[in-house]
Parts: sequence; structure tokens; C-alpha cells
Amino acid sequence: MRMVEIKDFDTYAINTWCPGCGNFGILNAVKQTFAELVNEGKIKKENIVILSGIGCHAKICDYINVNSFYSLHGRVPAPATGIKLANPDLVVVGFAGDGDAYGEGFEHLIFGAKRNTDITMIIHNNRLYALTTGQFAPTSPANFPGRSTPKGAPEDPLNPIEIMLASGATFVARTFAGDIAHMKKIFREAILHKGFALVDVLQPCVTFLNTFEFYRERVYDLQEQEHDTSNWEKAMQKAREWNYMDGESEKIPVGIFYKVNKPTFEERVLRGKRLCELPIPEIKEVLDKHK
Amino acid sequence: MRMVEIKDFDTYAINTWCPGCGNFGILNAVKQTFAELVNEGKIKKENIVILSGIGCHAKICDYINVNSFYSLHGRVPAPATGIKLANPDLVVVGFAGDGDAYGEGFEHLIFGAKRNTDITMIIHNNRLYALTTGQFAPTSPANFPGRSTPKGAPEDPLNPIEIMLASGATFVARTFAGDIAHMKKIFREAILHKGFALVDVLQPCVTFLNTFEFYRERVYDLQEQEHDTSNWEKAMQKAREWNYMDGESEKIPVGIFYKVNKPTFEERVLRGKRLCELPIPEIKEVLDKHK
Amino acid sequence: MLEISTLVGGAAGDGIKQAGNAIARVFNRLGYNIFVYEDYPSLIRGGHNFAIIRACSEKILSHKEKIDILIALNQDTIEKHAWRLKENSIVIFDSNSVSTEGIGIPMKEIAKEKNLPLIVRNTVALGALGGILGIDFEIIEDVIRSTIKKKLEENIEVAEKGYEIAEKGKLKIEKIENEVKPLVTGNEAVGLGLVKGGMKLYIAYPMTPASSILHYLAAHEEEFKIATVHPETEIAVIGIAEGAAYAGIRSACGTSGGGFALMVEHLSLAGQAEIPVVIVLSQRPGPATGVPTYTEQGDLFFAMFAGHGEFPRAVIAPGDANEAFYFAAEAMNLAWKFQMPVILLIDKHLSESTFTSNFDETSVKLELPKWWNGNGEYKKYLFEEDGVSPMAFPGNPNAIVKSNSYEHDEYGITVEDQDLVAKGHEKRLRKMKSLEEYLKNKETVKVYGNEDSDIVLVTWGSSKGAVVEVGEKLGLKVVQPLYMRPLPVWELKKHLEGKKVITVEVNSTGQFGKWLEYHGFKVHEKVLKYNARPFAADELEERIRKVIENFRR
Amino acid sequence: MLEISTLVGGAAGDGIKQAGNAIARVFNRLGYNIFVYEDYPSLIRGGHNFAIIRACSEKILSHKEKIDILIALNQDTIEKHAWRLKENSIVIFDSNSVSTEGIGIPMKEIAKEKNLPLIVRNTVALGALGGILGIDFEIIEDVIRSTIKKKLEENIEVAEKGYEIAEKGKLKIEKIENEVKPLVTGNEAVGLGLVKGGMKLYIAYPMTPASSILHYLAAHEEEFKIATVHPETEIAVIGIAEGAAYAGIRSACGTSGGGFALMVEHLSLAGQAEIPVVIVLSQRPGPATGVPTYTEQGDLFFAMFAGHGEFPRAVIAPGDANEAFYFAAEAMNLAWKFQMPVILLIDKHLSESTFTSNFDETSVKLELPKWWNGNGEYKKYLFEEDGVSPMAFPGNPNAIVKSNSYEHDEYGITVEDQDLVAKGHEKRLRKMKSLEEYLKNKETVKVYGNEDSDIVLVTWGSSKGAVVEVGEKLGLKVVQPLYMRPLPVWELKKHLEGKKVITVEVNSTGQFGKWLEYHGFKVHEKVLKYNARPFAADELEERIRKVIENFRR
Ligand SMILES: Cc1ncc(C[n+]2csc(CCOP(=O)(O)OP(=O)(O)O)c2C)c(N)n1
Ligand SMILES: Cc1ncc(C[n+]2csc(CCOP(=O)(O)OP(=O)(O)O)c2C)c(N)n1
Ligand code: SF4
Ligand code: SF4
Ligand SMILES: [Mg+2]
Ligand SMILES: [Mg+2]
Repeated sequence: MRMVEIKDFDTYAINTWCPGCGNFGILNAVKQTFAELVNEGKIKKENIVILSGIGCHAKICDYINVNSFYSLHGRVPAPATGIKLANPDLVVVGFAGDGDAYGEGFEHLIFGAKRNTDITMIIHNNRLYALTTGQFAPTSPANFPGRSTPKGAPEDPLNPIEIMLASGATFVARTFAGDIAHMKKIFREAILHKGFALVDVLQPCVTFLNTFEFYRERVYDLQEQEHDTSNWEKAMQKAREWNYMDGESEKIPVGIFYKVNKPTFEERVLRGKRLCELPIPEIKEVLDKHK
Repeated sequence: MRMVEIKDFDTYAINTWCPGCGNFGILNAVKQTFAELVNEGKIKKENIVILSGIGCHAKICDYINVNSFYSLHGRVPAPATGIKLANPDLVVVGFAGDGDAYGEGFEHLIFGAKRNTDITMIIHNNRLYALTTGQFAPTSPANFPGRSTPKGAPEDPLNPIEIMLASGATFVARTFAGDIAHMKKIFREAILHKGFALVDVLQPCVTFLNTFEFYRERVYDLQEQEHDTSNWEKAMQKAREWNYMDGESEKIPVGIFYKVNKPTFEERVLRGKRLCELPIPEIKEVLDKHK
Repeated sequence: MLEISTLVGGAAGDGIKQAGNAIARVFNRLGYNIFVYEDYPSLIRGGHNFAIIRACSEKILSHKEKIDILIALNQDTIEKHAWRLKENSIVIFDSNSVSTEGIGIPMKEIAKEKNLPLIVRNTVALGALGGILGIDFEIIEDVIRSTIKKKLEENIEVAEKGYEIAEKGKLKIEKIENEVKPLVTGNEAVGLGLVKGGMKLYIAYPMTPASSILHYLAAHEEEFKIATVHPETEIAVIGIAEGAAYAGIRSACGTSGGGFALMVEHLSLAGQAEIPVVIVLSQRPGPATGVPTYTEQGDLFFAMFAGHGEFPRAVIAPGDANEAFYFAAEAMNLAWKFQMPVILLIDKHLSESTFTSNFDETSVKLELPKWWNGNGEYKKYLFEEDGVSPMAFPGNPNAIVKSNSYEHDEYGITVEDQDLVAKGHEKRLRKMKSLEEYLKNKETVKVYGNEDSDIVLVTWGSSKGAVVEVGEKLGLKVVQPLYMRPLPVWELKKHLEGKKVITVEVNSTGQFGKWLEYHGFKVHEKVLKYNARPFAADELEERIRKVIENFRR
Repeated sequence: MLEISTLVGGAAGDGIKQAGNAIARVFNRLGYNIFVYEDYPSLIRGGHNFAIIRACSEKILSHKEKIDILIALNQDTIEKHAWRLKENSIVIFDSNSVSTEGIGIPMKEIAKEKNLPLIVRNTVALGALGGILGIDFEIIEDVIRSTIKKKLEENIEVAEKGYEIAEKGKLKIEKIENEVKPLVTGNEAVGLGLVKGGMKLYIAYPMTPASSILHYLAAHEEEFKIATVHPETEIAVIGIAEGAAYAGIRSACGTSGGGFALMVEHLSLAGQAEIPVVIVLSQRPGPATGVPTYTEQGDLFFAMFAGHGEFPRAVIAPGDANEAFYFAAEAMNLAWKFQMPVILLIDKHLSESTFTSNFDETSVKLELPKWWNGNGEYKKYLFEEDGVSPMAFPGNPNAIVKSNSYEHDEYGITVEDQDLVAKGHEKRLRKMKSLEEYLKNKETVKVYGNEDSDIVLVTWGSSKGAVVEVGEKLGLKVVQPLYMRPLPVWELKKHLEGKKVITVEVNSTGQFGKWLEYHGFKVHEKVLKYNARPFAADELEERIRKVIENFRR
């Protein structure tokens, strides 16, 4: 079999992200991860399906030459679930913004975690609504003066890692769009994880909230420490080291917070059936019971 | 001033809950709590506004003779927020089902907690969709065979206490519909709490999931133990003592898990304004800047 | 024509629905055609439930207000339904709970004697009914065996008790030599039709009156070779359905007005991304929560125009269980043939009423969509003449399948360019044209009654049952379009031009009548009902007679 | 008639919008009437943005395709817009980035010299334009002072540089003795109108092209004496608005198609619970995500029929900034007068275009709703003749205010009873009648042009601008209904009967034309555009001329 190259994942679409945007790093890391997994025989290119919400991040669907479902703002986990149920062979990777996944459609994310649907959710967390020109988002720093809240957001940020842990996610990780090697490591693990995987990517938005420096100074890798990823309490403790309220804490853990194995939603729903292969049944017998 | 009596809170609506339903206990406890708070001068009857979602629980709006907003399935926190912003004097108490609050509209609940809107949410958690004849709900015991999942729900329950804690709720409690005295204590504290208060009421549904016995044997009061309600980690630990997976654990803590003070959403949004008292402004000056 | 209407009433929790079903089965086995109307408030115990089981030697699709037999499990039933009794009507009642005249049976006592829960009173009543009708007890026993699981033998015993006590053969009923056909509710018929239309995944969030589609399909997952999912919200419901369709399997979902409202953004996505999805919209009285367990045909315009932007869709309104079966399958086929959303618009009265059905599963064919032939590069949105692009699915090593909610080029890549935007619009509009052309060769309008009558009753959906009966009885022509959008104007013209048109529907603004008017048809009278109850045949007859008198005056 | 159109183009991030605004202000101060069209793709940096600033001695409400001055900050701009140039048109360009003929200004160099970010090139261009037009530099300086905050003095310096270099007075422009009026976008006008209509709380979730209403109101909370909220979803948006209205304050929300789709369930709630709420729906091309930063009038039917069940509403479609102001206030008044949802239906082209406005804030009166007189027991849903029940709010010691999404009695307690259900429907329908009666005494249709022409152009919303101009120029009659629902048929009849009707709108199916036809009007020709761009006056003129020629043939 021919090895795939990174450029096999390119499309002809013109990239319209701002020069320097953290999304470029994510895009590169994703393409490289896909290429490596395909070349290692771990996944097939034709089985990859990516999805996105709506926002700057979402353009990634146009930029990767694989099956894609460019969905609606906030809704990625729902069609992703349908895709997985329809064909469990598919490798389903959803990209979503923070406004998308932690705002408009947070509930779908929580239920994805609760159910342990075997999908990977990669959140481009630039901590604001970028494509709509910079409003505050659920993870914006407190008092962030977005265009909808010029005097500062009247809400403190939420900590998605915490909520994902509380929701039963079986794989919870964070990475940083400024570190391609780390992203690749995490994306790879997340995709290979059987079950719901959440990856919160700290993504600087050079236009509205350039956090490259901020993160670079603060991130440290959990996996370079002794972190037990099977211990929920420890994971929660690490999650709470930094609560997205800028400046309050010195260090920001990245890496895998938590990882366990559990039956997936598809397994429990389908109980071994492969829907696309099932014939149309005769209904005569059932109808007879209606007499 | 005339003291109010419980019967002042009655309406002429015929109660259509099943005989023996846990909702009766909740109704009584709520009326008593309101009466006491009014008689103590802590709140005014005319300032009470209750809301409900849609479901068996929701009929409570018809059964209490106070201002009410019988809303839509899952949506209670949204109009509750609007009511509070419009008139911060109002005492806003939302009643919701578990299907309602932890299912259809979970996101609103999480954002209510995140924002610390000063409303009280009382969840009639019967762990199923009752009014629609008994389907599984987000907190149903695992494998619960509801009408939509006759072979058993393919999902494990979520733990709302855990998620509310992770979402930043400033008051998180649980009580049991079989214990009026305890409910009253908790409802009272929740209503008087300035900020977002979540009360998960373990509500037996005698028709579809009669849990009176089950709970009676298992509940114990956190406040009768040494539980530090200001300690988030301890609260989380207690929350995780029982994860809604029946039978796995012997004891179920009720009482206040967590309580802290924080500025409320209205305070941060309104910054001292009282919207209903503000005049219509002249816009001439602003228009001049458009020249 | 032989016919007999039985009303069984009691409180929620008394098993009225089950009783109605059992009674229907008894008449069914006697060779009668059946229609069962269910009436119950939104509560779980108490209140007042009733079912009217109409049995007839002829084909029927509706109930009547007046009844021949009243079975009362509580006093309420007598009070509420006395007006329905005709001179010779028989009243059967639980003499331990009800005081009235007629045939009293100590149902409670019988239950208590056997230490059985009170719900078995309905089985006692069934036995008593059997006795009064002079039916062999075997039939009663057989029906009980086919409907009751718990305490089966005890149920048979108490039924026998009722059978024995009741005045035997007081209203002796003739057996009819008819093939015994299945009794199905509209919702069951929808479920069966979807299955025969190739549906593999049904997704729904509970909402009366659509819930029982989910319950029925979930209970028969194995027999039907499907999976069912009940997710967190209706938004997730349709999102999952769309994901599944994109990945290559036929999916459908069902809901009522409020849930449909939540699906509207995704409906528009199905339009733009050209995703085949079937939505069963079972109407109930609105607005908002409305009157959840009753009926109305008030969402017609909403179903036809829901969704931002302009995109093709089909809205199909079957009027009885046979049509529900056939058009559920057809909805599935059309969705895939044209890669568009299809709405199957029904209502509580169709969803939850029971019909003698005679649909033939072989009448439904799985129509294959336009598949990609595998040549060259795959373009998900190839701008074809007929607007329909060939399909391929993820997992195909030769195709990259890019679905997009933005305006897009043929490959599915986002565009904003003015020419491509216009082309996208035109492509989608061409599908609407193709659908119309396709339907021109199909049965889109049904006609009943007296073709030559100068008066035409036009109706749609569940109102069909009463209207057809009345029309036939009064010698009028009856016209029932099956498609709401596209409206089969080409057919309707043939039937309505030059006639006096009376529209009949269950809503307060006469939406369908307006829809006809909007298409240039003259509507002379609109007969409406909007108290959350459907038309009964006898009630409607009176109303139509009055209208005609006015015409003739 | 004096007129001059300037196009300024560059990449996103070059400050094209700001440049357009500054240029508009310059012409404004010279006494001209202004219309600015903004065109930009959905991205933050790069791509191609442009603004056409048309200035005219007469009142104008639209742009033209052809231009007099082209200001190019990049090469793209030249390539994309060369076709717009007329024989005498002038091209001003950054000679450091663009190679073409015309007036080159080393904008980049000037910026770099001062160590300023490249965005100040737009100020250089402004200065250059001032020079070419032969305007006093004070005017330029003044405009800069009123629009720029950061590095103000430096900006003035570079503008002066541009001013100096440019060939002075090459296209000398006359000053007009006109009062200088405010320049407002449609969205700003809506915001201002809502404020004058008594709105105290504006809730919105960002969505182009409605977002700038939120931005504008949020930025002026103190001046406008309001609060603004940006919550988690559009569902929360309308829920909050409804809660606030129930509790006694006027609230409004704004969104575009996808967000509106999510509000539909709550829209129906507003119908049933009779909650006054104003929803600003600013359309963009659909379906689904569509073409988010461009324009279309494709949601007309959706806005008119969204929501399950039958309930009254008003759908109002202003066509310019003055009307946006006036009808935003009127929407607020009507919502409260009739306790119903009111949809203000606009589109990107109205929302984001800039107009010379001359609205008078005293023209807007706060109309008081029907208040409860405090006598007797309060009934929130008192079944009044006109359908409108007196209002009271929580906090009133004499009233208990029960709002309900179920069908309910006068007190607001849930009912399922058939008579009360029918009464509820009738009450709500009476409100629709009352609204219609009320509107019969209001201006609901505007008429322009030659009243006697046998050809009428009928249009709605933002298309008005181009249509009125063309109609007046060609001596045709122009009719613009302001209300879509209820459609002012009574007025339209006066204006359309016996005429040749041409509808003009920006969508692919001619929805408004159909809406007219549905009401029995004959539409002879539908002029449509659906490439996500609005009509320009000159472009439309060509199309209308052709249609007329065909008529005359
Ligand atoms: C239902 C709906 N509401 C609003 C929008 C408008 N919208 C488009 S992108 C976006 C913000 C996206 O923010 P985020 O998800 O964080 O993505 P980013 O642009 O930051 O990558 C919004 C609100 C939409 N497309 N759909
Ligand atoms: C949008 C929407 N979807 C579905 C329904 C139907 N529905 C009514 S009550 C209910 C279940 C309520 O369950 P829960 O909130 O737990 O209340 P309970 O009846 O158990 O008290 C549902 C799904 C609805 N009214 N609205
Ligand atoms: S606005 Fe921010 S997130 Fe969007 S492309 Fe630019 S830098 Fe990236
Ligand atoms: S069904 Fe359950 S929750 Fe509903 S009233 Fe009956 S016992 Fe209570
Ligand atoms: Mg973001
Ligand atoms: Mg419940």
C-alpha cells in the first residue's frame, strides 16, 4: 500500500485564517496525526470523518481532504453520534469552537461524555467567539471586554475539564496549539481511545486574544510528572489547578488528565448489529399479533 | 399585617397527581416554606414568582396561588433569569423535572450556576419522564427499562450534584420528598441564599419507579454529620458517595453539599440599575456623534 | 350495514386503553371493521379516560358520537356520556362503584375475591360484554391471551365471571365472514411503514402524541432489524438522524409541534447539505404546550414553511393507517430519491386511533437512490440537470464525501462567490421541480363518494375518516390531497373546478382552506373544529347538512 | 442632481469599514445624502472587503454598481472592480502595494515612516481623497477626530501627508447647503428605535448580520438606560426576554435565520402565554449557515408561519434606516398593545448599510398597553371583546399573575375542557382581528413615484432603496407594504388593482410575489436576485427596463 503524505490531506480551498492563528498549528498536527495513523495501518483514510461546528475553527473541514460534515454552530456531537451508529468502522473526529462546544451546544458534549460515544472532540478553545468578531465566550477570562460586553463579561469562566470529568468522559486532555509535538501525542491518543475523548486545545487567537506568550510561560506537561490518569480525584485536582481565570495561577497543566475504559454507546445501543448490513424484514409475523 | 395561612397558597385547580406521589410532599413543603418566610417578613407573598417546566412536577404552578410562569419543557432557568433581571425584588423559584432540567434544558441550568443568577431551582428528580408515561431520563438507574428503552437504558446516569458543583453553583443541596421537615429546611435555605441554588429532590414516582423505601433506608443528613459546606473538595467527595447507580452504594447523603457567596449575575449585569424605573432617554446626543 | 359502537370509560389507571384494545380485538375476530377513538387527559392516574370502539360491517375510518354500549368503570363515565346513549343502548357498569340503570356487574368484588388489583375490572367488563353480545367465551379468552401477560389465568377467570353474570345474548351480534385483519394505530402503521421503507435508525425524544412510534419501534428492534435512540433533546434527535443519513443509513425521527420547533435549524441544514431525513410530525393542539393529549391540525403552514432560507421539501399527510403505512415508506423513499427532508404530517387523532388495516407489505418497494458510479472524482454536490447528485458514503476508498451547511461548490467546499451561490440555489430548486414531475405520475389525491356531485368536501389528514363517511352518505364528492407540499394542483384542478368546495379540518383558521385559496381555488365554506377534539362522523354529518342547506337556500 | 460614488477596497484587517465610514462622514459634512454598501466575506484577516459610499444631493437609499472614485489598498481591489469604472473615474491607490494607473500614493511608506501599523493606510487614503476633492483639510481632520481614538494625532499627520501629495481639486466637489444629519446603519436605527419604544432589556447571541445591534446597544447601555445580555444560546435569549416581559419590562432580542430557528418553540409560547416580545430577524442567505455575511430576503414565509399552533403575530418589514427606527419602536408598542410576538424582519443589506437618517425621536410615542385597573380579582387572560386582557405584573399585592404555556382559563390555570379550549383559540384570534383594525388607521403601505403609471413595482424591506430610485426615474409607481402579516390587503387593493405588477425582491422563489398572489393579486413579473448580493440602483434599472420592454412588446 502506498504511504500517504501530508499533502494528501490538503484541499484546494484557500485558507482564510489570520496569519499566525493558533488554528494553523492544530491543522498541521491533525494532518500529521492522521497521516501517521494511516501509515501505521491503525486507521484507514477513507474511514476518517471529521466534523465541525461554525466559527473560525470550523473552516478546518474545508482544509482537510477527508470525509467531512460541516455542521451547525454547537451541534457537532449529535451528527457525530449518528455517523458512529450508522457505521462503527468510521473514525469520527469532531472539531468545535469553545463558543460552539462549551456554549451553544454544551449539552450535546455532556451527553456525549455521559454516553461514552466513541468520538473524539477537539475543541479550538480561543476563549471567545472569533468569527463573529470577538464576543466573550464561556471560557473567556473574567471581565473580558468583548464586543457584546464592552464593560467586561459579567460572568466568570467555566472550567470545561472539570465539567467533562463530572460528566463521565472517559478521556479528558488538554493541549496547546503552540506545541505541535504535544498536540500530535494527545490527538493520537484521543483518536485511538475507544470511547468519548475530549481534547481542550488552548488556541491563541492572534487577532482578538493573543495568548501565545501567556500559555508558553505557563503550560507544563502532566505526563512529564507523575500523574495517575486512572485516578478521577487526582484528575479533578489537576483540572482545578487552573480555572481559566487568567493570572490567578502560575501554571497550566496540559496532557491527559483522565483515561479509563468503559463500554461505548454504540456497543450498548447496537448490541452487535451492523445497521447498514441488515435487511429489510418481513413484518407479517408482527402484524399477526395485531389481530 | 395578617399572617398568611397555608390555605392562602391553595388554588381551585384539581390536583391530578397519582395518589401517593412524592410531588405532594414537595408541594406541601413548598407552601409551608413560603408561608413561614412570608410570616417572618423575609419575603412578600406578592413578590414570589414560581416557574415550572413541563411534566408531572410542572403542575405545581397550577397548585400554588402565587405568581407563576408555566414555561416550556427544559426552559425554566431562562425566563427565571429574565424575571430576576426585570425586577430583582422578586423571589424567583423554579420547579423542574429531571427530564426537564438535567435533560432537555441542562445547559440553562449549568449557565445559571456559572452566572450565579439569584434563583432557586428545585428539581423533582423522579429519575424518569413521568408525564410522558415512563421513559428513562438522565438520572435513571443504569439499565432502567423505560418505554423508550425496553431492554434497559444504554447509558449510565449522570450525577447532577457533581456537575452543578463543577459548574460553579454557589448552593448545592439534595433532599428527599419523603421528609417534609428536611425539605422545608433546605428549601428555606435555598430561597434565602443570594445566588444560584440547586436543590435536587429525590422524588419517588409511585407509578413508574417507587423509590420511597429505597431512599428511606439510605438517606442520611449531611448536616447531622460534620460536613463543611464551604469546602468544595469535600462537597465533591460527598456528591460522589452515591452516583445514582442504584444498589451500588448503601448510603445517600442529603442536605447542603456546598454553599458560598459570590456576586450575582443581576448585580454584575445591572450594576445598580433598576430597569423598570428607568426613563426613556433622549437619543439626540448619541445621534450627534453619528454625524 | 351492521354496526355497533361501544364506549368504555373510567379513570386513568383503570386500563381503559387496554380495555378498548381488547374490545376492538373481539369485534375484529367477529369479522368487523374497527375504528377506536381514544380520549384521555394529560395525567397518569385519575381524571377521565375513554375509548369508543366502533365496529362495522363496512370499512370505517372514524367514530360516532352516539353509542350502542356504554361500559362504565366509574360514575364519571355515566355522567359524562349519558348524552351519547340512544334509545336501545345498553349500559354495563361496575355495580360496586357506579349507580345507574342497566347491567350492573360487581366488578370490584370479583377482583377483590381473587385478590387481584382493581385494574382487572376491565377484564371483567370484557367478559360481561362478551356475554351480552352472545359471543363464545373462547373468543374472549383468546383475546385475553393475546393481550395480557401478567396474571393471565386469573384474568381469564374473572372474565369468565363477568361473562357468566351478564345477561347472555341481550344484544346478540352477528359474526361476519371476513378475513381477520390486523388492528393498528396510526403510529404503529407509521413505524411499520418506515421499517418497510428501509429505515434502520429511529431517533426520538418522547412527546405525545408521537411517543408511541418510539415505544413501538423500540419494543420491536429485533423483529424490525433496526436500532432506536432516545437522546437528550430534539435538537440532538435530528442531528443524529442527519449524521446517520450522511453515513449511509436511512434514519427517521418523530415528534410533535414543540419538538419539531426545536428541529427547525437542522431542517434547514438538511436543505442546504441535502441530507435525506424523514420527520414524523404528529400534531396536537397548540400553541406552545397547548392541550397535549388531544388533537388539532394546526401546524400545516408551520410544517410547510419551517426553516430559514429556501430549500425543497415534501410534506405528506396520510389520513388513515393504511396511508400512514404506505406514505411513511414513501417518505423514506422520497427523502433518499431527492436527498431532501420529508415531513410526514399526522396528528393525535391519526397517531393514536386504531384502525382495521389491510396494507400489503409487498406493495412497498425500496426505491434505490441515485448512486455514484465510482468513475472519476467524487462530487457530493454535482450540479446535475435534475438537481440530484449521485450518492456515496464515508468508507468508500474512492470518494471523499464532504457535506456542508454553508453554500458550497460541487465538492462541498464553502463558497461565497456570487455565481456559485446562485448556482447552488438553482440546483436545489431543480430538485423541487424534479419532485413535482415525479409526483405527476403518482397518486397524489384521493377521490371518494359521488364523482358527479356539484359539492365537494375537501379534507386532509385524520379528518379524512369522518369526511369520507359523511360524503359518501350524503352523496357528495370527497377529495383528499395526500401531499401538502408540493400541493398537487394539477390533480386538484381536475376535481375542484366548477364545484362548490367545502373544506373540513380541525383547526381554528382553516389553514388548508387558505392553502387552496392561495393556489387560486375558490373555497365556498370552511367547516372547522378547534376544541381539541376530532370530528365524529355523525356530528360532522349534521354540520355538513347545514352547510348544504344554506347552499341550496 | 450631484452625485458621486466612491469604492474603497482592501483586505479584511485593512480597516475598510472604518474608511467607508470616514468617507461617508466627509461627504455628509459637505451636505450630501449618503448610502454606504458594505461587502465582506466571512473571515477576519485577508480576503476582499469593500465599501461603496454613494453621496448625492438628493435623498438616496441605495448604491450603484458604477463608481466615480476607486480607492485601492491592494491589487485585488483593482482587479475586482475595474469593471465599475466610468470614463472619468479616478483611481487612488497605495503605490507601494498596487500597480495600476491613476493617483498613486505611497501609503505604506507614509505609515512606515511614522512607525504606524499598516491600518493607517486608510487614513492616508482619506486624506488623499480630501485633497482630490478639494475639501478643506479641517473637515478631514474633524472626521478623523470623531472616529479614531488610538494614535489620533499620528493619524491626522498621515492624513495630511495624503492630502498634500494628492492632486488637489482634481475632482472638485461642491458643498451643498443642507443640514448635516446623522449617519446610521439599519441596525443602529433598530437599536435606537427599540430604545425609544421603551425597551429596557436587549438580549442576543451573536449572529451576523444582527450582532451589531447588540454591540451598539451594549456600548451605549448608560446613554440608553438599558441593560444588555448575551447568554448561552438563542433559546435562552428568547426565554430571558419572555421572563422579563412577564415581569413587566419591555424586552427585545435579535438574531438571524439559524438563531431564529432555535427561538421558534418560544415564539409559540409567546403566542399561547400572550407575552409581548420583539424579535429582530435580520436575514442572510440560507439555508443553514448559507452565506453568512451577505444578504437575502429568504425568510419571509418562515417568519410569518414559524411556531406550532395558531396564534397572532405581526411581521413588519422596514425598508430603510428611518423606517427601521420608527418600526422598531412601533414593534415594541404593538407587542405590548396586543400582548403578542412581533417580528421585525430586516436583512443584512438594511442592517449593515449606512443611511443619512432624519428620524425625529419625538415622532415615536410610548403607547401604553391596557393596564389592569386594580378592581376585583385579577385575571391575566380575561376573555375581553378585543382579545386583549388587562396587564398586571408580579409584585402587585392585589394581583396574582399566572402565565401558562398550556391552554388555560382566564386565571391562567391549565384546562383541557373542550369549550375552554375553543374559547382560548377564539380569544387569541380576536387579537389578530384587533390588530388588523388598528392597522387600518395607520400607514401600512408606502407609495412612491408616478401614481398614474399603469406599471407598479412592488417591493419590501431593503430592496426598497433600489426599487424606489428606479421607479421614480422610470416614471413608474412603487408600492412598499410595511406589514407582511397582517398583509394590508385593504391598502394594496387600492394601489394594485388594474395595474401591471412587477415584484422585486432578493430571493430565489419570489416569496413576496407569491404572498401577493396568495391574496388574489395578479403579479405579472417577478424580478429576483439570489446571488447573496442586493440590487444596485443602476443594475436594477436595466432589469426593469427589460421587463417593461417585454410588456410593451
Ligand atoms: C445558531 C447560531 N447562532 C449563532 C451563529 C453565529 N456564529 C457563527 S460562528 C460563532 C462563534 C463561534 O465561536 P467559536 O465556536 O468559539 O468559534 P471560533 O470562531 O472562536 O473558532 C457564532 C456565534 C450561528 N452560526 N448559528
Ligand atoms: C420540547 C418538548 N419535548 C418534549 C415534550 C414532552 N414532554 C412533556 S413532559 C416530558 C417529560 C418530563 O419529564 P420530567 O421533566 O422528568 O418531568 P416528570 O413528568 O417526571 O415530573 C416530556 C418529554 C415537551 N413538552 N416539549
Ligand atoms: S480571528 Fe482569531 S481564531 Fe479566527 S482566524 Fe483570526 S486569529 Fe484565528
Ligand atoms: S406518574 Fe409518578 S410523578 Fe407523575 S403524578 Fe404519578 S406518581 Fe407522581
Ligand atoms: Mg472560539
Ligand atoms: Mg421526571
